[in-house]
Amino acid sequence: MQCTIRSISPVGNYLHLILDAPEVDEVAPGHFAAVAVGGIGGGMLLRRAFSIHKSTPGQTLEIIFAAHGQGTQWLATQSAGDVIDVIAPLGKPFVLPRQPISCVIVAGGYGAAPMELLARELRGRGCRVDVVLGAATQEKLFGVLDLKGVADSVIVTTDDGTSGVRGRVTDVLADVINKNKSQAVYACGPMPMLQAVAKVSQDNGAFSQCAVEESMACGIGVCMTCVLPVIGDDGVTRMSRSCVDGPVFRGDRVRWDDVHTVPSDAFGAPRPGGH
Amino acid sequence: MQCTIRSISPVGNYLHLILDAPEVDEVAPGHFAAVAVGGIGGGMLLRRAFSIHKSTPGQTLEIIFAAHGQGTQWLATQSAGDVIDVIAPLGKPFVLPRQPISCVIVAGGYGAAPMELLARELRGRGCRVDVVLGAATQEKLFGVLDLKGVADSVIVTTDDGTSGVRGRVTDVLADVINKNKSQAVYACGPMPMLQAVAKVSQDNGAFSQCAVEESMACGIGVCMTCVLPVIGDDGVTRMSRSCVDGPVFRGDRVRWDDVHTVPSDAFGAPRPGGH
Amino acid sequence: MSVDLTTSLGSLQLAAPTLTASGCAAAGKELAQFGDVSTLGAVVTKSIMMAPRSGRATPRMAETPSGMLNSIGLQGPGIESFLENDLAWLRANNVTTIVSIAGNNVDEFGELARILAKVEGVDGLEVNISCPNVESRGQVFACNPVSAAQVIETVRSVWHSDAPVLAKLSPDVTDIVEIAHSVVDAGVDGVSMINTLLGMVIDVDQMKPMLGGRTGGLSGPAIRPVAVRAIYQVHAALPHLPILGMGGIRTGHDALEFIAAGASAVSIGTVVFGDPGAPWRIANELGQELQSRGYNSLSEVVGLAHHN
Amino acid sequence: MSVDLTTSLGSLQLAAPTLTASGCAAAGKELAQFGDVSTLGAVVTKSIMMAPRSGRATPRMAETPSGMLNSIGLQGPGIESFLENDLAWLRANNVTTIVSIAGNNVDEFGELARILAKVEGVDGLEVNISCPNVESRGQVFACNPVSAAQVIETVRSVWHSDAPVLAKLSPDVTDIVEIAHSVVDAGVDGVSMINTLLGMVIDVDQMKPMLGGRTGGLSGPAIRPVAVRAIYQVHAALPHLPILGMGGIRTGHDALEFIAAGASAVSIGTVVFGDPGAPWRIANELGQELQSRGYNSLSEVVGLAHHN
Ligand SMILES: Cc1cc2nc3c(=O)[nH]c(=O)nc-3n(C[C@H](O)[C@H](O)[C@H](O)COP(=O)(O)OP(=O)(O)OC[C@H]3O[C@@H](n4cnc5c(N)ncnc54)[C@H](O)[C@@H]3O)c2cc1C
Ligand SMILES: Cc1cc2nc3c(=O)[nH]c(=O)nc-3n(C[C@H](O)[C@H](O)[C@H](O)COP(=O)(O)OP(=O)(O)OC[C@H]3O[C@@H](n4cnc5c(N)ncnc54)[C@H](O)[C@@H]3O)c2cc1C
Ligand SMILES: Cc1cc2nc3c(=O)[nH]c(=O)nc-3n(C[C@H](O)[C@H](O)[C@H](O)COP(=O)(O)O)c2cc1C
Ligand SMILES: Cc1cc2nc3c(=O)[nH]c(=O)nc-3n(C[C@H](O)[C@H](O)[C@H](O)COP(=O)(O)O)c2cc1C
Ligand code: FES
Ligand code: FES
Repeated sequence: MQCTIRSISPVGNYLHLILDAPEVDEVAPGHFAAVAVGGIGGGMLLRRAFSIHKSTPGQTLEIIFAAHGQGTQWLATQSAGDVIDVIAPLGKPFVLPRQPISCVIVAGGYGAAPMELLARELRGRGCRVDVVLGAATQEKLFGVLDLKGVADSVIVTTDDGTSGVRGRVTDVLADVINKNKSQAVYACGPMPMLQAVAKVSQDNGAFSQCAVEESMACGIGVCMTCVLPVIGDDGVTRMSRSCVDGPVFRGDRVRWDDVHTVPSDAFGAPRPGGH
Repeated sequence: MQCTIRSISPVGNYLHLILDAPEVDEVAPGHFAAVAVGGIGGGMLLRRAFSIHKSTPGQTLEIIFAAHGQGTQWLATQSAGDVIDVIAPLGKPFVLPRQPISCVIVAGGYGAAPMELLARELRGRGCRVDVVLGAATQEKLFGVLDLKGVADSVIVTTDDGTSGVRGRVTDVLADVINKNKSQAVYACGPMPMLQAVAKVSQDNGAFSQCAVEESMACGIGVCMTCVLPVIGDDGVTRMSRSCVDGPVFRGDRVRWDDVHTVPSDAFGAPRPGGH
Repeated sequence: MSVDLTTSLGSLQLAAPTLTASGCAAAGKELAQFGDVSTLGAVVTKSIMMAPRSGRATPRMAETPSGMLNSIGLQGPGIESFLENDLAWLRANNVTTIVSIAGNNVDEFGELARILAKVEGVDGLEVNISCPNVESRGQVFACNPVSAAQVIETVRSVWHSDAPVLAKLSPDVTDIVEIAHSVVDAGVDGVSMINTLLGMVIDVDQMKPMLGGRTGGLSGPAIRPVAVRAIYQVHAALPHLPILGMGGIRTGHDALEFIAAGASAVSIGTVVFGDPGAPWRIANELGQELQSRGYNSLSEVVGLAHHN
Repeated sequence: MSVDLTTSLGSLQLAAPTLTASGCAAAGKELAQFGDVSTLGAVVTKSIMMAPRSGRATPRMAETPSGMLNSIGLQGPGIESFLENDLAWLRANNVTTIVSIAGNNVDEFGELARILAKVEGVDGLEVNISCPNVESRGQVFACNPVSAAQVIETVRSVWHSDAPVLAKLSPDVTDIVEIAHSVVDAGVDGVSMINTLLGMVIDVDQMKPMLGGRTGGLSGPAIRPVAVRAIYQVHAALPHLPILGMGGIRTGHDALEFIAAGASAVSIGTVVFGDPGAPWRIANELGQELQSRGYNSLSEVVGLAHHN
């Protein structure tokens, strides 16, 4: 889908991209968009994946991104009126509760991008929503004000103490869960954060859903690059594709310690003596 | 050299690019500029060569180009304020006469780009300057009005007759030479045109200089891709580099029929029975 | 008048000239949201092995200039599940299907061929000999004319089907024509070329190879000139051998290069990752490229660059 | 405190880690307008042959995705003129010089080495065995361990100089480690790798190969993962063998990959065409990459990716 850029503007250390996207209908929180980068004669074949920040069905799509490596640096040089190629929405979004339960949203850095949308959905279902946002430093926080406008409470943490509580999101998470009797935790951010969030949630009796970030080549389930070990309903660990089976997984199902490896008990794992 | 684009605007089928080029001093007619294309993460390694159309020393550099393949198409998407990387001036320019002789300038399509500058130099030396400009069709003509402002006469030819005389530049060249007793012919354009111009000039007693267009990888004399068979002062044919030994060569020294081959009498040519 | 884009690989007639490359479209299902998979020349499935296989540790890919490295390690469900789920889906959707097989040793290739020869819906077999031979110090079958031929002979001996058998060749050899000759002598109906080139990217922060599998396969437009050269060489040596060409095809213009070099059809691989509609787009573009040059059919162009 | 970027190739001490790649900087003179050539690790000259040589017909190049093909065909003035003009200029300008030689047959390599062993100003010899052997049906010397070793033995037997002899290896082989072993056994002091990969582009308008020489050598960032892999493999097998690495290096970050894989120094080739100042820029960038990671010297990083 060819999307014209409506605007691209800095927010803290990130860029906020608003795209014309007449072909995109409903987007659920946790869906991602895959953006082609590099333009004419470009040497970058693979799309870049970004959580969808917001969307107006049939009209716009928004993402928040960090100019990081070559592809996102290229994206940062684009301006209003330029046209980029986008596939969206992709992936399995967060699963929303049927009951009006008490929820916590936890996000690190640009992991907050999809969380305003999620908070609105949860509130729309009558859920209580408490938010914990963290980042290394103030400029890398995203969405604090927006989430304050939706959530029942927002706590901010930064590693360097430049905003909110000095420390990590997981330093405050247990308290938030216990204080609000939260039953579900929704998380998006770096993998080590997700691992810690999943553990704290479980330790405190809450169910967690984590949107993981694995390097993806295709984003549509055909290449098998984006896998991580996830335990299925049958108790068997499979190398699951984060692009189509995720990016949202149950926190208690991801084998966090074994990410980037193939656990020896995984389905189809090499056996001693060869395959 | 990083050059900011001042403006990029269409002229007929071409684009006129004006660059800030504070580092460029004197430019002589026939010099070329080598422009890097593709930008961040780009897959195009090689620069594109363009005749320098005009320059204001220490200030600007101008080129006229056709959006043709991938690199020039990319260049066409750039806009004022964008920064491109340029090496200039390169190559050996046209050799100017010491005497105020009668000259003809012949150009095909964007081959006219360097010719206004040349015409001014020649007029500045007291030369008579007659011009023949040709193209396949009217939109592919360049520089007609500008050259009319400088030259003693301008004749236009188009293959399809949409402007001026229907036909080729060489259909009128002999007449121009004879009428004006021209001693020197300066030419720039497609190789077949140059070949014909060189012949007509020689047949009519004029000395010709032709700016050739050979595919170049480096543009600075290190790679040996841009060669063509040229007869030296010693009568020996060598595979000469058009980027540093040219792009301007004497029309009577280029072995036009043998371009794209290695003539068997060229210096270092394969001998029967191996090298 | 539109150009006739039908073609064939040995006895297999193809309604369209573009196929998916093995490992770049899984078993076709995921592409269905981007186009009608039954209108492709064929789906070439991800190489299937006897047993389920988890593949290698991640990271499994690294983007490289105009290309990528992958070290998937043939993750797959094993032949049984493949027949039940993947092949069943392909049959139900009328998809022309070329099944790619890979074995750890010669016998496994034979076993897979024996099983596949008996089932419906297998329109062709692509034998991926570009995988390591665990019995021969991990050397890749396709890198040795003898082991390449052994695999093909074994497959051929149990392949009681009319569907063509293609050998998938690796470019990582001194003389690809020698390998082509050996698999032809062993009885293949055609060859698929090229598989990926062995490559490596180093993560200089962690100071170790970036991929979990250390080395990986280089694919994409970066390797296209190597693919065209290999196809040109093999077609020159074996002009009647059907070739399924692949390696960095991005546009119809690229596809035309492969056809002119000697391929009868092309597979689209890595480019699908960036543009899932590419197999259909490229077929259209190829039609236009042929038409604008005044050709009436794809078949008249196969190998044409050898005649000028 | 700045990083120590000095390095060595066998007995040759290099003041800087970046060299020019053979054929990509002529004999250095043309680069002088872009930087001080004497501050480069060395200039590796365009491969010189005994006789003057016109090279191949044009077109001699085709741009490809993140790379290019060339079929220059070793155009050059012959050894006599080279000594008189090119080497004289290099000496006069205090340029560390590695002379690359190429022969049509084994004897010619010996002849060239005999001549060069006697002259001043040759700091190293790079033996380009990646050219066709006219005595052996045009097969490239470097594609066969026996002919590769023959060339090196012949060169070695007349090389009465302390300057190191490097063999330039081709990646177009099934097993590059085997070739490396054979040239080491024949007496090289180090290897340069990689030369270009054989490739082809077809001009689909003229329906024939685009290059005058039909096939050409693929270079540039497109091939970088192949180069890194080859260097990694050879360093793993022969950890004490000095390696001059090349193949698509564009930045200091790329150069660091090569060093980490096992190269002691790097040559900058194709990238010079787009950025003539690249050899100097990349040396600077390499220093910064090392510094930002806390290393004090280049030498401590050579081969480091093998230890993690
Ligand atoms: C589901 C999902 C959602 C994401 N949401 C966001 C977001 O909202 N905002 C944001 O800034 N970033 C997000 N990311 C990360 C973003 O995709 C990477 O930062 C980006 O791909 C890096 O590209 P590059 O051009 O900067 O780096 P390069 O180094 O040029 O990338 C090279 C290749 O590696 C892949 N890659 C590199 N880093 C990552 C990474 N961290 N995660 C995944 N792939 C990577 C790239 O996609 C590309 O294929 C998300 C990633 C995933 C998987
Ligand atoms: C000395 C000189 C002066 C020139 N002056 C002008 C000018 O004033 N205006 C203008 O529009 N064009 C000019 N050209 C031609 C211009 O360089 C090519 O049109 C351009 O390089 C094509 O690039 P592309 O990206 O469109 O094509 P691509 O097909 O992407 O080019 C691929 C490669 O081939 C080379 N190449 C392709 N076509 C040509 C060609 N015709 N000549 C040389 N190299 C080619 C490119 O430089 C590039 O390296 C000049 C060429 C030379 C050598
Ligand atoms: C992620 C990935 C997985 C692949 N898996 C297989 C495979 O299972 N079997 C196989 O024969 N080839 C496999 N290939 C190779 C492709 O089929 C193809 O031969 C190669 O990538 C070159 O084509 P391309 O440049 O168009 O991708 C794979 C390639 C990629 C990129
Ligand atoms: C135009 C050109 C000419 C070359 N000529 C030679 C040569 O004469 N001798 C040689 O050993 N290698 C030659 N090479 C190969 C390079 O030295 C280098 O090994 C190869 O291009 C890979 O490095 P790169 O990708 O940085 O260019 C040439 C390469 C190019 C592009
Ligand atoms: S990214 Fe290709 S399967 Fe997930
Ligand atoms: S373009 Fe490289 S020598 Fe002329």
